[in-house]
Order: sequence, then C-alpha cells, then structure tokens
Amino acid sequence: MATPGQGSGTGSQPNRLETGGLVDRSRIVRFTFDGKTYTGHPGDTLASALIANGVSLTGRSFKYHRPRGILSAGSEEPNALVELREGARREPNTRATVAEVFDGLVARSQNRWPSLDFDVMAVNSLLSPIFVAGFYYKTFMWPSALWEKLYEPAIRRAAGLGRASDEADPDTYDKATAFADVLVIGGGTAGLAAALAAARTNARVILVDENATLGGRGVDDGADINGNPAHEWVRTVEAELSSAPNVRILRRTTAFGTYDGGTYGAVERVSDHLAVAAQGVPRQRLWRIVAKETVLASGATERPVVFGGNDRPGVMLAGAVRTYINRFGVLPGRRAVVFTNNDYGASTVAALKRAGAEVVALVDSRAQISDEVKRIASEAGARLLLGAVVTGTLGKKRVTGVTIHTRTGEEERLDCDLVAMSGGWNPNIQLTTHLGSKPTWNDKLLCFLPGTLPHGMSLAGAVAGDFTLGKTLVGGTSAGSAAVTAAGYAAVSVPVPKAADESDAVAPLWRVKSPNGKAFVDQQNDVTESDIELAEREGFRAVEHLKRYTTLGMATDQGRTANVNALAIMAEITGRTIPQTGITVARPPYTPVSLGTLAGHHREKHFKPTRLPPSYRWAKENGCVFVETGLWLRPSYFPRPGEKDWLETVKREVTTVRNAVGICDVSTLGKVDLQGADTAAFLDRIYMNGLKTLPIGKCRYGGMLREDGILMDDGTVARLGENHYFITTTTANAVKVVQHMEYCAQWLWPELDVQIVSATEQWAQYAVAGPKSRELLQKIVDPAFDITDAGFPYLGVGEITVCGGIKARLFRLSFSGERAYEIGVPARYGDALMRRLAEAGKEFGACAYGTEALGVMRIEKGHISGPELNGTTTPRDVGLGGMVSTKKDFIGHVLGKRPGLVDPERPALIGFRPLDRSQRLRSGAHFLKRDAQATAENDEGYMTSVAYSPSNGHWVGLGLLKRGPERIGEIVRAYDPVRGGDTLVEVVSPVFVDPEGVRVRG
Amino acid sequence: MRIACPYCGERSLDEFLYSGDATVKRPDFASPTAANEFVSYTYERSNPPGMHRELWYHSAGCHAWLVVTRGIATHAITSVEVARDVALNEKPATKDSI
Amino acid sequence: MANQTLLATSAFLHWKPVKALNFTVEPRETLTMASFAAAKGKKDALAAAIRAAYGADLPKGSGRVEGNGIAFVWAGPDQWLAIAERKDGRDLESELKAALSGIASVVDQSDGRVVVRISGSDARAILAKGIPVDLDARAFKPGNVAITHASHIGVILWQIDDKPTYEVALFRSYVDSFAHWLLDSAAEYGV
Amino acid sequence: MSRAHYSIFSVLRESLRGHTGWGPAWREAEPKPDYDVVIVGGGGHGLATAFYLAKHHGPLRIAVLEKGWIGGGNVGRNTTIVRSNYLLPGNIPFYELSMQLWEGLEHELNYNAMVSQRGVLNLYHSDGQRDAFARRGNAMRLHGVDAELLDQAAVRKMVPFLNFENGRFPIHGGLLQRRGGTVRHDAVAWGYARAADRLGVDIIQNCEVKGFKREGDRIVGVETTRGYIGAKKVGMAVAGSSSRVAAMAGLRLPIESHVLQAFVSESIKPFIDGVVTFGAGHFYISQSDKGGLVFGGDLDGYNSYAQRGNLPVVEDVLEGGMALMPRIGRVRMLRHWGGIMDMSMDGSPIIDHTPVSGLYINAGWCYGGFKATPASGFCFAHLIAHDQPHAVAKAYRLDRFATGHAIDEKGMGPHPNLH
Ligand SMILES: Cc1cc2nc3c(=O)[nH]c(=O)nc-3n(C[C@H](O)[C@H](O)[C@H](O)COP(=O)(O)OP(=O)(O)OC[C@H]3O[C@@H](n4cnc5c(N)ncnc54)[C@H](O)[C@@H]3O)c2cc1C
Ligand SMILES: NC(=O)c1ccc[n+]([C@@H]2O[C@H](COP(=O)([O-])OP(=O)(O)OC[C@H]3O[C@@H](n4cnc5c(N)ncnc54)[C@H](O)[C@@H]3O)[C@@H](O)[C@H]2O)c1
Ligand SMILES: Cc1cc2nc3c(=O)[nH]c(=O)nc-3n(C[C@H](O)[C@H](O)[C@H](O)COP(=O)(O)O)c2cc1C
Ligand SMILES: [Zn+2]
Repeated sequence: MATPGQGSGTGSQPNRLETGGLVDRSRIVRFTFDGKTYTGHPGDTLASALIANGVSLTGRSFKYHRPRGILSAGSEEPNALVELREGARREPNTRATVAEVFDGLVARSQNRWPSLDFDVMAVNSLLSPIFVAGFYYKTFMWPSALWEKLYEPAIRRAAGLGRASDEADPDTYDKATAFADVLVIGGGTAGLAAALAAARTNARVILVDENATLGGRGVDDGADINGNPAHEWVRTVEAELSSAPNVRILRRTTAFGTYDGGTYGAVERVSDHLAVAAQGVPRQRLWRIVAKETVLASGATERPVVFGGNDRPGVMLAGAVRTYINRFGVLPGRRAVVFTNNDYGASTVAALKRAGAEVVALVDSRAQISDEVKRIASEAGARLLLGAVVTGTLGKKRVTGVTIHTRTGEEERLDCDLVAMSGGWNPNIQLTTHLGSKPTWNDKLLCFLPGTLPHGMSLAGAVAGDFTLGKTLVGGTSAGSAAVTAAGYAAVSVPVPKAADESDAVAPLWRVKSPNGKAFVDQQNDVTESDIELAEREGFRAVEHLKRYTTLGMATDQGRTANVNALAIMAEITGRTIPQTGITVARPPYTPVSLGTLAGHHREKHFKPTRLPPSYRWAKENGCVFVETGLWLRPSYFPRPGEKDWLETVKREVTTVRNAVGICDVSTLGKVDLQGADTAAFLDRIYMNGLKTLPIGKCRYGGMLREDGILMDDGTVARLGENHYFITTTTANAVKVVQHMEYCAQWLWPELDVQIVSATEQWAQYAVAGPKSRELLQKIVDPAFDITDAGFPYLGVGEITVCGGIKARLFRLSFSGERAYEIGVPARYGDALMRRLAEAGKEFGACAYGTEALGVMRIEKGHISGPELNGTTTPRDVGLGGMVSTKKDFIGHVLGKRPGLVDPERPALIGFRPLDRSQRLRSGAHFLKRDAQATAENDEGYMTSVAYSPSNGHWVGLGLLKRGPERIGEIVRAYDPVRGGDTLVEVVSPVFVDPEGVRVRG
Repeated sequence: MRIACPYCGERSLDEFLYSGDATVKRPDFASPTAANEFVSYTYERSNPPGMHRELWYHSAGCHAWLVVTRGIATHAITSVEVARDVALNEKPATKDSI
Repeated sequence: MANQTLLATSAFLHWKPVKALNFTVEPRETLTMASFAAAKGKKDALAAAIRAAYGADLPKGSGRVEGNGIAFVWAGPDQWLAIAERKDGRDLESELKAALSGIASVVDQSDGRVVVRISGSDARAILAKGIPVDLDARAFKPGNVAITHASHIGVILWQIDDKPTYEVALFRSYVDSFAHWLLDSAAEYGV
Repeated sequence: MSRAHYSIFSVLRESLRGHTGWGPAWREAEPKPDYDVVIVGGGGHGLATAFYLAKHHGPLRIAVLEKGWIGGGNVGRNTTIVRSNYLLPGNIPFYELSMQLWEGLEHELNYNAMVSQRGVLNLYHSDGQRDAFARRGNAMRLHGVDAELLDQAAVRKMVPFLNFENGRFPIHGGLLQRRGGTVRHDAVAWGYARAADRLGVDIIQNCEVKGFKREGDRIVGVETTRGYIGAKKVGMAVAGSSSRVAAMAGLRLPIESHVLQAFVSESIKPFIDGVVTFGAGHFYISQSDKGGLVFGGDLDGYNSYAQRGNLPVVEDVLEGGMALMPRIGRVRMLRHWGGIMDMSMDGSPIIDHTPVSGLYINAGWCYGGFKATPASGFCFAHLIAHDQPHAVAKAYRLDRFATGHAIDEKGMGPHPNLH
C-alpha cells in the first residue's frame, strides 16, 4: 500500500505518494507559488504539484472573494486560476490543472489583495445578500453622473481576474494547415482505439489530445486493459502510432472549434511546458485541420453536486481525486468523504483506500445501491450512508468536515479534509454543437448527448454515452474503422482490447435541498442556487435568460461543471423537464485560446505584407521618406540637408518640376493588359467615355463607374495595337478594377473575346515631368525613336527601347500639367533607370519627387484623386460630367441618371484660395456661406484636397461646394472646428496653374 | 467553409470573395423601363433562407468567377459552377455575337 | 554620357541564402516568363501550336508540363505561364508572340513575377505554415500546380520532384515579406 | 411586486428577506385576439418601439411578438458600442437623438443599462484618413455633436498601451467622441421590456410570425405559431430576419443578410477604458465591466442565416488585434459568436411605410443598430402613430435607391457585404 509523504526524495512534498503515478520521480523541478518555492516532478501539473506540497488554497472567487482550491484535474477547472510567468510573459487566468510545471515556473494567485490568505475584498462575501444576480440593473442609477464617476470605476476596480502583461508578448506564434483522412479528437481509450483502427489502413490520421500524455480517464482511473494497467496498453498503442508514417500525434493540442466544411481549429501548446521556447520555436501554433472524417472521442466531464459550501478548498471532483492518485501519485486528502449519486463512487473509495487515505464515509444519495459498491465500501472501512446527502462543509480555507442529512432526516457531522463528489458525467459534446446542432437529453445516463452530427463527424467513447471502459474500446475501434471506410479506405480488422465494464448506474441529484450555507452552481462566477431561484422569480426562465442574468456559464470555464446542474435546477423550480428547459448554446473555443496564436506571424510590423516598388533601394539611399499606400511603401518626398520641414522639400520638388524636370516613381499604379478581338467593345462598356475611337498609338483619360452611377476609378487607356490595350488604374483600386473587369468578362459578357492580365508588377514606371522632360528623356531613349513633339505628341504612346536596347514603353501623359512622360521598363531595370534618370538629369537640375509633390501639382491642376474619388461622387460632381457618353451602354449609365444623382444642388468640384493669402487651408473643412451660422442646415460641402502651391505662393484647395462652378468669385467660410480653423476662402477655378493647358503640350 | 473551385479543387473560404445574388440579370439599357429594372437588378434581393445561387470570385486562386449554390442557413454547398459557362448557357444565342 | 545599358537589379537584394540540412531556398533569377491566354474559340489551335513548337501538351487543368527547354504552368482558366532560362537573350514574350499570333494573347511576365525554389524534406512542414493547400505526397505531386496564397501573399506553386522540390512564383514587390515569413517559419527547423 | 421600483432602497429591503419579494421584470403575457399595434420582433428596436408607442402615443393596445426569447437576437450579441460620430446629414441627427436618449435612459426606464460614456476613439494612420476624419468631425460639430481630432501625442496619452513603435501602419492620431461609449446590451432589451410591460404592453415570447393577413391592400393581422393575432397596424423590427419576414408580405428588400462575429476574452483586470477602433485593419475593442475584452472586426463576407462565423475571420480579427496591441498576445479568447446583420445596400437603415397599408418596416441596421436602439424605437413609434416619418429619420426611405438618394457613409456602393 502506498503511503503519502514518507518516501525519500519527496520529503518536501508531504502529499506525494511513495509510489505510483506517471510523473518522473527521478527528477525534481522547482517552482514558486505566491513567492514561495516548492518542488515537483516533470509530468506534474501545477495543481498536482501544489497538492503534493499540501497547498489547497489557490485563489479567490470572482465576486465574493471566497477562498477557492482545486476542483478538478483538467481543462474544466473553474477555481484554480493563476497568473503564470512574469513581465512580458505574464499570462493571466491559467488553469493550474493543465499548466505543466517546469523548473523556474513562477505562479501567482490572482484577484486578491493584499494576499491570498487575507483578502480585503472578502468583505464582498458579507455583502452577498445585496450582490445577488442582476443587482446592478436595479441600482446605481441615481444620480446619473455618478455612474461614470463613482459606481462604474468601483465595479471595474473589482472586475477582472488576472492581469494582462504590460508589454508586447515576446513569444512567437505560428499557424499551419493540416489535412487528414481521419481526425481523432481525444486520446483517451476511445480515441486511441479509433486512431489505431484507422491508422492500420494507411489512411492519414491525425490524433489530437489536449494533455501532454495520452490515455485519458482509463489511465486516470488506474483501470486495466487486457489484464494490465491501462497505461501499458496506452504506451503500446502510442508506440505503434508514433512510428506509423501516416499518423501525426499532436499532444498538448486542443481542438477548439468545429467550422464549416470539415475544418477544425486546434491550438498546439508547443512550448508552454518549457521555461522559454527554444530558439525559432513558437510558443503555440494554430492548426487548421481539414478532415474528411472526424472521430470525436472527447470523453466526459464530471458534474459537481450543488450543496452548501461546495466551493470550499478540499471539495473536489471524485474523478479528479482518482486522477491525482493514479496519474500523479499525489494524495489530495487523508480523511475523505465520498459523496455521489452513481456507482463510480466505489472506484473513488477504492483508489483512496489504496493510496492510504482514510475513507470516512461513502455518502450516496440513492437508497439502493449494488452489492458490489457496498462490498468495496466495507472493504475500505468506509461508513456507508445511503439515501443521505452532504448539506454543508465546515472549515474556512480548507474543509475540516461536512454536515450530512441522513436518510432518516438526521443531521450528522463528519470530520474530513477532503470531499470527493460526483453528480454524474456530462459528455464533452461542445464540438458537435458548434455548427448549430441541438443536443438530446438521455434519461438513463442523465446527460445531454450529441444531436445531429456535423457532416463527417462520428463519436466514440464517453462523448457518445459509452461511459464504461470496455465500451470505449469497442466503440472506439468500430468508430475508427467506420470513419476510415467512409474516407475511402478498406478497413482492416483490429482486435478489440478487453476491459471490464464497470457499472455506470446513476440517479438524479442536482442540488441538495436546504443546504448549509451558499451552494454554488457556477463556482467561478459565484452563481448560487438561490441566484437561479431569483432569476426564475424575476422571469428569466429561458435558459439563455438565466445565463445572461446570472452570468452562469460565462466564466473562463464556460460552465463546463455548472450548466447542466443549473438548468436541471431551473427545470425543477419551473416544473418542466430538462429537455423542455433546454441547454445554452456552446460556442468555440472549447477552451480559451491565446489571442497571439490566432494572429500568428501577422502582428505588429508583419500585420500585412509590405510591397516595395522597384526603385525602393535608390529611394532609400537618397533619404526618401516613404508613405503607406495600401500595402505599398511609396516615396513621399526626398528631403535634402538644410530643408527645415517637409513643406520646404515639397516646395522645392514642385518648383523643380515646374521649372526644370522631376522624376517620380509611379510603378504602383495598377496596370492591366487587355487583348482580344472584342477588347474595344469591352472597354467601351466599362468606361463611361467613348473609347472605340481611340487611335492606335494614343492614350486617353478614362473613368469607370459602378453600376449605381458613382465613380469607381479613373486612369488612362492606351491603345497599343488593333486589339491590344494597356490601362492604368489608381494604386488603391488596382486589385478591385481587375476583379471588376473579370466579372464583366466572365459573367456579364462572356461572349466577348477579351483576355485580361494584370501587368502592374511587370513594369517599373516613372513620370518624367517638367519643361526639360523631353531633353532628359532624349538622353536615354535610343536614337531610333523620334520623341520630338511632332513625332510623339501629347497623349502619344509607343513601344520603344532605352539605354541601348532595353524594351520600354513611353506615354506622353501629364498629371502635373507640365510637359510630361511616363516611361516604363521591365521591373528589374527600374532601380537602374531611376539612377540613370537622376544622373542624366543633373545637368537640367532634375530632382526626384514623391507623392506629396505629385499631390500638390495635381491639385494645382484641378485633377481629381482619392479624396474626390471617394465612392460617393458622380462624374458630374467632380467636373467630368462632359465625359459621360449618352450614346452607349456602359456600367452605371442607367442608374447614373437618377434624380438624386443629377440634382443641381449636389456639391460640385471647384477651387478655393484663402482670402488672406497667408492662411493655410485644411481638407475636411466644411463650407458655409460667408455670414452663415455654423449649423448643419448651412453646410454647403467640404474641402477635399489642399496644397501649398509654390506656383501661386499660397495655399490652394479643391472642394465640393453646392453649385460650386456657378459661384466663382464668392467668398465662403471654410469651417474646421476640430482643428480650430475658420478661414474665409474665395471660390475660384480649380485650375491654378496654366489654365489654358499650354505647357502640357509643350 | 470550403469551396470546391472547378479549376483549383477545394479551397478555404479565405481564398474567395462573395459577390452577391447570381439570379439577377443585368437588364437591357435600352428597355423603356430600364430605370426600374436597373434599380431592381442593383438593389433588390430575395435573400432567401434556403438555397441561394450566388457569385464568388476565386480571388486568391485562379480568378475565376463561380456560381455557388449554397444553403444560407446551413452553409452547405451543393454545387459550384464556372460563372462563364453558366452565363453562356443562359444567354440567348442571338446575343452571342456583337 | 554614353547611353549604356541598364543593369538589372535583383528582386532578392535582402535575401540571405538558405541552406540547411533538410531545407534549401534558392531564388531563380535567370528566367524569362510570359503568360498567354487563348483567344476566343482558339483553345485547340493554341494547344496544337504549343505541341508543334515545343512538343508539350498544355495542361488543361491545373498542372505543369515541360517541353523542349520550356515549362508551361497552368495559371488560371485558359491561361498559362511559360517559363524558360533567359540565356542567350531568350525572350519568351517575343518568341511566343511569334508562335501564337492570332490564337493567344501573350504578355511578358519576366519581371512581374519572381520564382523561388524551395527544396528538402522539411519543405512540406515549413510551407504548410502559410500555404493552405494539401502538399502531402499523396495529394500533390511533381507536375501539380496550385494558385493560392502563402501568408497573405498570392503565389503560384508547383512541384518539381519528390525531394520534394517546389517552386513558388510571386509578384516581385512581395519578395521581402515572403522571405520574412518563410524564414520565420523555417526557424523551427533550425534554418 | 412585479411593479417594484428599482433603487438601492428596494434592493436593500429585499436583501433582508432573501430577495423573495421581486416579481417578474415583465409579465409572461398570453396573446390577445387583437391589438392596435403589433410589433414583430422582441429585439432592442421592437421593444423600444413598443415602449415609446405606449409612452408617447397611447393609449394603445400593443403587443411585441418574439419568436424566441426577447433579446436573443442582435441586441444580445453585439459589441455594445454607442456613438453618434456619423458623417452624412441623413444620419447624424438621428444617431445624435439616439445618443441623447441613451443619456437619459436609466431614469426613463428605471433600469440601469450601464450607459457608459467612456469615449470612442477611431484611429487614423495616414494624412488622407486624418482629413476624412476631420471632415466627419466637422460635420458632427455642425450638428452640435461633440468631436475631437487628436494628434498622435494626445492618443498616446489616452491609450498608451497601443503599438506606437512597431506598427505596420503608424498611428497618427484619432477622432474622439467622448460622449460615445458602451451600454450593457442585454439590459437594454430587459429594461425596455420591463418599462413597456409597466405601460401595459404585452410581451409575447415563443411566438413567431409566420404570415401576414391582408384585406385588400391593408394589413389586418398576423399568423403566428401561437395562432392568429389581429392588428390595426404592424411594425416589423426583426433585424437579421427582415428579408424573410418582408417576403411574407410579398416584399423584396434592398437587404442581404450577413454574419458578423463578435469575441470576448477571459476576464482580466481593466486596462482599456474606452472603445478603440483600428483604422488600418478590421479590429475594434473595448473592455466590459466584467473585465472581458470585447472585440470584433469585419463581416464574414457572405450572406447567411446561420448565427455563426468561420475561422478565417477569427484569424483576420486577431491579426488586427496583435497589430494594434501586441500585449494581448497571452490573453485568451473565451468565446466567439455570430449575429445576422440586415445589411442594406447603402449601409444605412430603413424606417418607412411599406407598399402594404398598415405595415411598417424598421430594418437595414447593419452592424450599427445597437446604438440606434432608442432613436429607432422613438422614430418608428412616431411613424406608426402618425403615419409620418419623424424629422430625424426622414432620409431612411425605402425608395431612396430608386431616386438616387442612397446614404452611403463608406462609399462602397451597392455591395452590402462591404459596408
Ligand atoms: C457581432 C455584432 C456586433 C455588433 N456591434 C454593434 C455595435 O458595436 N454597435 C451597434 O450600434 N450595433 C452593433 N451591432 C448591430 C446591432 O446589434 C443590431 O443592428 C441591432 O441590435 C438590431 O436591432 P434589434 O436589437 O431590434 O435586433 P434583434 O435583437 O435581432 O431583434 C430582432 C428580433 O426579431 C425576432 N424575430 C425575427 N423574425 C421573427 C418572426 N418571424 N416573428 C417574431 N419575431 C421574430 C428575432 O428573434 C429577434 O429577437 C452588432 C451586431 C452584431 C451581430
Ligand atoms: N462509468 C462512468 O460513469 C464513466 C463516466 C465517464 C467516463 N468514464 C471513463 O472515462 C473514459 C472514457 O473514455 P474516452 O476515451 O471516451 O474519454 P477520456 O476522457 O478517457 O478521453 C478523452 C480525451 O480527450 C481529450 N479531449 C477532450 N476534448 C478535447 C479537445 N477538444 N481537443 C483535444 N483533446 C480533447 C481529453 O483531454 C481526454 O484526454 C473511460 O475510461 C471510462 O471508464 C466512466
Ligand atoms: C458585450 C458582450 C460581452 C460578453 N461577455 C461574455 C462573457 O464574459 N462570457 C461569456 O461566456 N460570454 C460572453 N458573451 C457572449 C454570450 O455568451 C453569447 O455568446 C452571445 O450573447 C451570443 O449568444 P449565443 O452564443 O448564445 O448565440 C458576451 C456577449 C456580449 C455581447
Ligand atoms: Zn480556382
């Protein structure tokens, strides 16, 4: 017989059994809890190690700050939540029952002050008559100002369990997708049997289990399989599966959600059992598992019984007691009372006895039980109290005894330091319900079983209601075979291991009537049975109302140990059956998942990929300041030494372009190559303006509408050949335009012969703008090509070569209003071309310019861009009404004529300049008539874009103003209260530079 | 959700973009009632709770537009067709040439 | 200044070469590529022309075939990407334009996309961290092609051999982000 | 005792007798044969409509019919953000009225719905975004609504826990509405229900409307799972079910139903005070009074009547989360769920008559209808009572798509999943 605390090497762990358990006794690890150092063994959880060290108080409850200990031995734990690790790795609300100990682990209790032992907030317990479910809906209303100032801050101070770290999480996370013929969720006896049956066919099998070790309850219960301890069978199966190339075992991996299409979300805790993750290894990994067939073998969770003081440290689930003894070799108490309503009580009595504990009594609520159970109780020397219930517990921070209500109605007290309770078992059916299936109640087993299963899912073991070990092996083997057959493999017959079928008889017992003290249903959220009664009284009878009103089942454990008791109590109070009462909806995740895991690689700087334009390197070398445009990093401006701010730089860049020549990387513009016999007809239906007449070798500015008549994008259309067009889009809309074109080509007009290919990245493209632009280009364009104004006039396009034969495309286009070209070369030459242009441009005083100067010049010219193309403007609104064809069908034609869109009162594009020319303009300012009050009725539009115009020597703006074009000369207010601005501006032509357009033509 | 692209095979939802009802047909702009027809085509949707024929775009894949028939309450997909083929079949033959 | 030719800039400027025991990454810089798409009603003519010129049967669905000194990778419905070594000034755009005149539209892609070769027994596990396609030997084989994404970056991926060796084509501007993801993912394998 | 006034005194009194004196917050009403007004849908909007009808337009015999349990729809599953920081003149006055009604809600209802004006901060990451926010803020100010444009320093001071140093998209500043905040979602439904019940409204749960009965062009009642109920006027406020219910009256709406997911983390000690939205990704977050981080992102992207989401969007949302605040990496997601949005074609709501006389519609709330609850009820009640739209809701016409007066805040056009 094993006896606690007397062996060598475990002397400091008073409750460690001398033998037994699967921990590695040859090694010792040291950890701290609330600053005190303890020892444990590899294989321990924090909970088992604390128990070994005799620590039973592990936390304080959420609302009443009652002392709490360890209730369970698994992921259902509501009470023993701790803060793990420190500093940037501080991790709140970790269940001590699943955290593996390692050398150097630091754990702290949470939600208490100043200490766990003495928690000031425990006064809440005294106020508990007030703090009942929903009390705050009825209070704190008067005076209303105090809610934000006083009440809510107070509530918030009390809120929350652990503390999130103050620093960025330093660990890494990753994600992976895996494909399986058969996914087995749960590595208990049922899951192992299923995985084995499936694996022997050579199908691809993935087995996941949330624990570090496989085996499940069979091992926890110390049962026998094929006449040997279950863990030996587990070891053999594990060895076979591990060596099979078609099997992947994911330990420490929780399948947390069932999603559509046979997809499961799972999280692998790769390094949580280590002090620090190894170099390059993530802390956790998100698995998206795509499975043809899934065997759910997730087992069952034991139910507590609701009785007075059932939350006191030392009250534990009976199955957990067995787990601590059998799996971890620790004894959670020396004088135990076992309290149950089912035949499994016997195995707890036996386990305790075997471990050397005194079993004071087996309290069974049933009047009749089997002889077998009686025999075991008597062998263990336990008093058998039939038809009796535990009504309350004695002690403060640890149980010292219980009060019993006997069958004959007497009250009795028993001394004990452990209450092992079991109210029956709830199959872990959550993953079967995530897609909306409703569970069904089973009156014999007293639990909910899965209803209609998600496509491809089958069940094995306790989750299917096969509660006995023998049945899990039979069911697991056949579920594995069936699944693998459904996945298209010929099943191989696998011998079913033998195990005894212990009795699973159970009788209803949800709560103990007239409890002695508070009887908790949801231990973490401090919901008591009287809260349920109150909810019922107040009309919150629907289970979902009950949940929301009392917060039952809403804690970190999602009511794994609470929900069924709660609804059974509600059923009892309302005189309905349990199925009539129903169960609340379970949602993913099955157990909580770290947010970092769900983000993986894509966090902080790597949130989204970064796209670098072809001459990024050159720009960087030249001190460029970049700006994010979608995913692109575009050159924004190129400050030079001595320039005091960006404005000075931009002024210089603009002036250089207007007076000499500048070069700008415009490679990010979307570029689309269109070919095919019907391309002209196709483009004609997509653009609002006519394109059929565009001659070969020419470009034209074009606009596209959405079907609702609103501008979608603008750009240029170049005709390179009879059936060959090359269009540009704005950087922002490049992807959207291709998608739109494919939609039109594939769905609206599939009969047209048109091929659409995105060529955005093929071409590095540079605007070369300014009076000297041709001279500069002349130096790089190969002599065979005539780029004189006669040979290459405004809006010309040509396929040429540069720098001795490098193929290029030249467009004579201008956004700046100057004589300008765009020259494209294959992207690999972009950086070199930029260098060459800069070099060759020196003699003309050339400079590089970025999006800022580009923006200034387009505003000076009254060209629209993003702020005007904002998804709500019509062509008419932005001065392009004249371009819209009236003759042809094109997308947006019909709806563009709706009254609301042609209303002359709609704000329309016009220019602005400050009346006091020294004043600055700001986009986003709203227009008001000069003398009008600042009210909504007087709002006449807003400034869309502004720039300091070096050419004019003052700020200029574009804006949408009611009847704008009719109001040139009028003075209006540009009202900008959010920046404290209120400026008088003059309505002027939107073209601030070269209104006749002489310069662009040269 | 996973969609079996006829070209690429079954892929996860995040490779696709949903783009609305596939049963509405773009009206003729020259029809005398075009104004109403376009309003109905562009804005009005049956949005039925049962099976829905809808357009998806394999944006992160082959760029094919697809007509997917899918249960709106169940997310179960019963068919995935190539939109171009569907459109060609539905178009009157006379319109085939322009 | 003489109008000297321009030197190409590698898209892989910021790459560090990766050579681990079971994992290698190697940019393929010297390719010429062009995409081509069948004109309406010309699918058969296109297939015949390619067969005649290169002795290869264009894959109808997703797939990759090799012809004489050239590979054809399916790049979408009725579209392919032709890939060849860019030696001796070979330029697939002009070559294919000549061969396919009137039956397909041809677009130069030599610069728009870059190709990375990834090889070794750890490749599958590493790629699985970003590529949501089943690359298991049973499901994906030499000659198979997938157009998909890798960690938010669009890719065309094909398998070359059973080592396994893969090639991934992606748009040029994403190269650095792709590398970051790939090396991040490979770190667990000691790369 | 069901009519008990809620106050600290009544709570104290009850605490002395085990809270045995409380009665139901609302009666479990049985359907009567007919009513003056039947409201279909026991969500926030339906219950608020009934309350304001009873309060301002009575005496009327009113019933709210709810197919399940009240508050089980979107009012019970949203991320609880209330604000009136809208851009367009069709929207601002309406949402501002709502804001004002929130501000007095506790006293109006005698129910603490925990209206918490802790501020809503929309971050901007580029000059363009800043100017767009300036435009919006100025529009708000013109309407008398509070708005402040913060620069980076001010944002840092206010929410120092964001990722300012290592972001993919730098945080340049934010638009702040201090009066915005959060409201305890369930309490809104319960508070309106209780207050409506006290004014005599019958709240009938487990009563699904299956059809409309008409005489000629006029509505005369509804067929329900609990039998026929006559009604002079019927107002539908069924949010995600709008198309389905409207179809029973032969209407096709400019609406598609889409899933939106929401998320809550495990409870942690408070560190996020207000609401923060990330302007460069789809992510927004606040912290509940219980300590859970409540957050969300974009629509799942496809139409659906299944109240659940899919994994790619979960990942997308958390990528945004970890981009913005990498210190939440070790905090855990506790639960995620979905709701069905009645996404209208321009992203703005509809409060209007229908072509069927006596049938009124309140729909198209997209993912922004929680904040609208009081004003929606107020204006819908006004419309039903007077047959005239309320002044602040007059832009929410059903025919605005035909006339070209869409109210498209985001400029996304007729793509409901993009609003
Ligand atoms: C995840 C999520 C996040 C959101 N976040 C916000 C936010 O932060 N801020 C914000 O302002 N808004 C938000 N919203 C939107 C907001 O929740 C909704 O717009 C709003 O709640 C809709 O109005 P309601 O409350 O009346 O709807 P619901 O609560 O859905 O009420 C409709 C009711 O009608 C019932 N019903 C339907 N059909 C029938 C029938 N045939 N017969 C009888 N009854 C029927 C339903 O059961 C339901 O109870 C969010 C929504 C979701 C899902
Ligand atoms: N007689 C009774 O009343 C009774 C009742 C219940 C259970 N049992 C015993 O329980 C055992 C049942 O065997 P079983 O194999 O069905 O269950 P099990 O509990 O032995 O194994 C289930 C395994 O699945 C894991 N798991 C659960 N959900 C998971 C998820 N989402 N992701 C990853 N892993 C998950 C669990 O950690 C566990 O290891 C038998 O030993 C049986 O005797 C008996
Ligand atoms: C603001 C808010 C906070 C929530 N907080 C919690 C919580 O702390 N714990 C919890 O379990 N669920 C929480 N929920 C989610 C609900 O449990 C539930 O999932 C949601 O109301 C949708 O209902 P359903 O999942 O039953 O369909 C919260 C929901 C909202 C809207
Ligand atoms: Zn595809």
